[in-house]
Amino acid sequence: MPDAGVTEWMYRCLFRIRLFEERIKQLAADKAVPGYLHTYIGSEAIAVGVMAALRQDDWITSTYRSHGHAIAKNVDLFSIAAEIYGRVPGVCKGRGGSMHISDFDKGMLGAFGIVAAGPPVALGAAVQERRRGSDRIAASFFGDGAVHNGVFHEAAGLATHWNAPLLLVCENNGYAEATATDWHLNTENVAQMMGAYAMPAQTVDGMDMFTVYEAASAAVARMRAGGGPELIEFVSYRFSGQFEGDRQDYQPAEEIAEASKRDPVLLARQRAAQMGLDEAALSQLVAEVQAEVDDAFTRAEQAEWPAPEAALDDVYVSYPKEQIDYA
Amino acid sequence: MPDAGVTEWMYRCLFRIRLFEERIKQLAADKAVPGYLHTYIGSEAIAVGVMAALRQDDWITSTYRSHGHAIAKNVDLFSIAAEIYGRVPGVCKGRGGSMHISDFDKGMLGAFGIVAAGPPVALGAAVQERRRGSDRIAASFFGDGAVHNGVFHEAAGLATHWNAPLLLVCENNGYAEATATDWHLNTENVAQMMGAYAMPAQTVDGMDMFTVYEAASAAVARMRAGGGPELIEFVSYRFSGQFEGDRQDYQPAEEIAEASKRDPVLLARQRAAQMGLDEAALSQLVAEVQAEVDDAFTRAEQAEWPAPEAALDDVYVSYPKEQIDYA
Amino acid sequence: MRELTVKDAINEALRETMRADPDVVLFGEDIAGGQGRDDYPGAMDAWGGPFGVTKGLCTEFGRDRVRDTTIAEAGFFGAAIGGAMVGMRPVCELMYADFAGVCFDQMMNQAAKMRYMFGGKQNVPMVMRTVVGGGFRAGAEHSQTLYSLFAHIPGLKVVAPYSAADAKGLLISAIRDDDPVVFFEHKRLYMQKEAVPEGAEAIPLGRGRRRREGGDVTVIAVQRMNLFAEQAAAELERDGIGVEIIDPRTYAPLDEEMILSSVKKTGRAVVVDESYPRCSLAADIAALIAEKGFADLRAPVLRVTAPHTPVPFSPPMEDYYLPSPERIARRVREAVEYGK
Amino acid sequence: MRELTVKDAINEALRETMRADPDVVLFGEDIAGGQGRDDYPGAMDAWGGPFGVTKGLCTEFGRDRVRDTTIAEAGFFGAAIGGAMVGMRPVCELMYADFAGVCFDQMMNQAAKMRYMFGGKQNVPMVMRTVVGGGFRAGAEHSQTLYSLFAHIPGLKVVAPYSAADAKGLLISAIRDDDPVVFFEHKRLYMQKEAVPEGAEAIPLGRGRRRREGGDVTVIAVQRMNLFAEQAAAELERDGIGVEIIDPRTYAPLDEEMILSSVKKTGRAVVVDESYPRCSLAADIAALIAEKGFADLRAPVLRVTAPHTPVPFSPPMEDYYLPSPERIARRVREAVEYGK
Ligand SMILES: Cc1ncc(C[n+]2csc(CCOP(=O)(O)OP(=O)(O)O)c2C)c(N)n1
Ligand SMILES: Cc1ncc(C[n+]2csc(CCOP(=O)(O)OP(=O)(O)O)c2C)c(N)n1
Ligand SMILES: [Mg+2]
Ligand SMILES: [Mg+2]
Repeated sequence: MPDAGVTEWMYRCLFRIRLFEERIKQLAADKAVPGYLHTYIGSEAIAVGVMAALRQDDWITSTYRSHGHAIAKNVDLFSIAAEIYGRVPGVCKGRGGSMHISDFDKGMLGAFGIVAAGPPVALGAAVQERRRGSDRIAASFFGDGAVHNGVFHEAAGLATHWNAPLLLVCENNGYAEATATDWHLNTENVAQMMGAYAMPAQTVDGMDMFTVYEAASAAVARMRAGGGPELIEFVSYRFSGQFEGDRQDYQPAEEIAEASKRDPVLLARQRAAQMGLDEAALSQLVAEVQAEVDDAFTRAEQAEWPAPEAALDDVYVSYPKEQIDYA
Repeated sequence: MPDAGVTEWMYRCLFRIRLFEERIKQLAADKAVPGYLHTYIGSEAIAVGVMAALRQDDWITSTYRSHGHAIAKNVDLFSIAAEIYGRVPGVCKGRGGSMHISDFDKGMLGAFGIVAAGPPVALGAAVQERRRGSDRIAASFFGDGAVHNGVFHEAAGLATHWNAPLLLVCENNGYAEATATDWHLNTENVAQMMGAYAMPAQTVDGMDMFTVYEAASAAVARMRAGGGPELIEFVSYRFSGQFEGDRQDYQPAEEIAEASKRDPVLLARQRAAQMGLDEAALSQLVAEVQAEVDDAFTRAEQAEWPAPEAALDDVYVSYPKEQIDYA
Repeated sequence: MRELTVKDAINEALRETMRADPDVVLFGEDIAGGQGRDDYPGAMDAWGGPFGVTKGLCTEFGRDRVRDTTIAEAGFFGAAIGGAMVGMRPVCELMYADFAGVCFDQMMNQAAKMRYMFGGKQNVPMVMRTVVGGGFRAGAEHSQTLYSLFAHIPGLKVVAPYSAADAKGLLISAIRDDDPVVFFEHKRLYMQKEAVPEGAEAIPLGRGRRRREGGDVTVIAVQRMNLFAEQAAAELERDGIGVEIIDPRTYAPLDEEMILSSVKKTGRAVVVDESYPRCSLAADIAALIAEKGFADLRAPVLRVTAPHTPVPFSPPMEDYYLPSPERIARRVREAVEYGK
Repeated sequence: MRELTVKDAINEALRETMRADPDVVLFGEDIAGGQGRDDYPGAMDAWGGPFGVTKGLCTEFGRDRVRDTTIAEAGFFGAAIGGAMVGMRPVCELMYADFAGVCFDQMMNQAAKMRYMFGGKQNVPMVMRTVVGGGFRAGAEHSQTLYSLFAHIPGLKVVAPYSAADAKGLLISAIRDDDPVVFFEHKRLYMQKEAVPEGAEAIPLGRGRRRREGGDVTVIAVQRMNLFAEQAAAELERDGIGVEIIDPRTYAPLDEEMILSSVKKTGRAVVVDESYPRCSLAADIAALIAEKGFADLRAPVLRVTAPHTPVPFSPPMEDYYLPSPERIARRVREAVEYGK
């Protein structure tokens, strides 16, 4: 079980993600922000539990569904909101947007728009850290749909081969876009697939952040001690659509209702007392987080727009400027 | 067990491949033919046994190591030899060469230079045949090294998903180029990997052509009756180098000696009597095949060279000629 | 004639060819949607792809012919190629052209080369449909055009329609064509309307469309750039500059004759392509003019393209990044004023 | 100065940079060879890649730094990218450029875009080494050049040396460079010799090399085409035609100044590239000249490229397919006679 400090961080983080994403849904409905928006609602416990088991200096890769991972990696809420708005103080200077929220300084290698692009990248970081003698590990977050992509298999095979400290975090949220996971998988679950790589793998509840934390901590401890890769499939549910605007016509109402009974926020609230957070403490924490989120968005909304010409920066470390700008 | 007719064809075919490839090795040593040459020596029983279990109108995909598959698919020896020489009567009109021996009219979809390119192509043919109500199946031949490539995994996953009549024939010949299979596999064998796709799979001796035939026949029968995909890993040995010119410095002498005791031709000879072929009949058959092979190469060597401008043909079914030729 | 959006025109082209030929089969991710929930009303065809282009086809033709796939592009593109050789006419959707890198080998080394490499005995009559283009605030991995990656490869045909009628007629040709065809759809054009003929009227590949007559400068515009070229031309006309706009529509083969004869008339050419500048269609067409139209040229062959950078997300940067009517007009004026 | 083959020059560049920097790590298939048989004498370094270019490096630096991989290009290229961001300087071998399609996403969407897309905080200092070129009777899937697929993508640097000294000096720069670099090696040039300086002398990326002075026509030759251009130039000289040969050596960035100043002098340009013609480097460079060098042009910008077909296997067809000194000479004469 996490100590008091970690526990409090986990609660804060869980609400940060949920309240942040609820604001995003509102902004999407109001068409107040540009671009595609993929919210993390339903999988918060995964990012929170795994990140609590990792150190700030461990590496992760994320996906187009990147808000939750970034928040749990302690990327400042304002810089995430500002990025989604496409403003200068955005974590990517407004060049990435919602699908690419990634802060290298906080241990994020990238947030990829290409399904399954992350695992090999995280693998490489894990290999380099180990060959240098560091005990940093790398965790790659990806969805249930990504396991059909060849790149995932290549990364898994090489990870075993190189005994790399790579934690493969599969977020099984029940759907890959408008396709049900129980239909797209050939196996009972994702964990069963890893026999192909002689890789330890397990399927774990992804709704309770403490269960996630326990499973991730055990794997991380093994890796810090020189162990190799492991896959953990965390089972959650995608309460929102694939992206904001998806009408979810294919998600049965009963299914959603059933899943809501184990909503990660609900479960966390139920365990709060047992974890040493009484009603008062919890509502105070939630109020603080709400204020934090409100402040982040208020400032983001007012943050300055990038200069058009900023589109020409940061392509290369060094390159003749006149061969970038053809205007 | 195959009937007498099939048995005789199998012996003929086995010797056709072996004697053909021995000639190729000679020509390579003499630098008498252009291009890369990958011989099939050591895996003949696989092509022979599988093709004996297939019908002429079933589809296959091959690789850069294509001679044996083409011969076993009853592609005329002369047209194969002529292709290797780059001559007009070559099966690909001299456009493909040794790595791309493929005769569509004989049921070959292609012989690919890209590792693991074949399985998805064979899969598509299998899907189309079944949706049309035909009982034709498709078999894809590939090596042990190919199982690490993502495309192989994507094809395997889709094959199960579509319950396609696809026979995945893994030729485990002990090496992927200069890399030993016992090193590159993460699992005991390739068959173990297929749990990831809930696909039936087995590891079978690939040196005895009748054992191969039995295993393949059972799988084919299942598929003709509406069954789905299956992988069979046939264990053989690569007696030649990866390609002609490879000095094989990494293949221990004892290992080669050990494997030679189960050379597919040796085993076939040992079983000849039991299969109803006495000494005389066998040596007569071998003599006939030798004559066939000699004749194929003699004619190929003398066959006409393509006109240089033939390089411009067959790119498209229809395209403006002046946009092909920029000379 | 009734007007249709580009999106509906494409849907109609698919529907009509599928009715006519049972071997036309669609592959793609959520091109129908709802797989695994067919018993739930509204699940099937919930999507029709992210833009709803194929919506309704699964309801009419069923899951055998409208195949939602797993996220395994190399696998299902390879399968489409294999199917195509034995009688299928697959239409494969790559959800965004930006994903080309995960299945490029199938298009470059298999679809494009098999007929040639194996001696001309087999064809690969498949279509790859894919979505391109910026201006959607979709960022660096959902906004690229990448036309030239495919136009570079012999064995592929390349189509990139601008208008609804062209989209329908050219897609019909692409599906009926016996060669592999890459068919680009621009996400910012899906809602553009045009009068579209009923029925399966094919528009032959390899013929451009002169969208505007003019005597001073020829503007060759790639796909969505026709919209901006039109706006620039209208403004320039007020200053008495006559712009002739040519939409090549297909890029392999390319209607060289239409381009060159227009340049013969105007003596000036500006090529507009929202792609990256290097080795792009813009460079390809400019090089064609510099070689075969040189004698007619009275000014340098100018290009309007994106800068040599990935596509930025933030609106002010993306608007600056994409060619604009203003930039096109500026280049046209440059061409006209050259040497004066 | 001692002479080295291109192959040995590349091996030396790798060896010297690996000695200087323990974070330089090689990935590739059988770049050493013998994995799984290290106990067997002669197994390690049995290959050094199919052309022996990396031979001996594993014996000196060990399996941790010279990593034979499985046939999983997308996997190990992705890993190289991840490693590069956290301190590694990976040099990844793609055995033949023809295989680019199986790992193109890693180069196009990750290596090339990450620095930009994520706001400039991280770099991807990796090198992709790969083998290109025809004339080896290797057929349609082991002979392509494919330079332009990579030159099209902003974020990548592209190098394609012709000579041994250039190969060594440019590879040293590529490995030390903080951006992703695609380094093309031509299989038909590996045995070409040139005097090569000892020690780690870097040649900066982005600077061309004038290989021959001449006043009548500028020939811009890509990689191996410098050999043929030289032969053509020698023949043309006998007829009093002075050919200036420029080897750009790197294509992103491109030494535009050297090309344009030469064209300013000669007024005529022929671009020679053995690649497919459409959207190729030849088209790119021709378009550059037609735009920025137009005022100097006295003749059309001509190109000598392969035809728009895959690479055929059979020698007579492949010899016809590849640009030849004769075809280059013919084009140069065309340029000289133009307008006369
Ligand atoms: C290679 C590739 N193919 C397709 C897509 C389009 N796409 C984006 S998200 C997605 C579904 C992914 O589902 P899953 O892996 O379960 O992740 P989730 O969105 O549920 O978190 C698809 C198909 C893509 N981005 N990349
Ligand atoms: C995608 C790809 N990567 C690398 C290669 C180079 N290559 C050709 S054969 C080969 C080894 C294949 O080994 P295996 O699959 O065991 O087949 P075998 O040659 O032993 O029959 C490799 C790496 C290739 N052709 N394609
Ligand atoms: Mg999912
Ligand atoms: Mg093998």
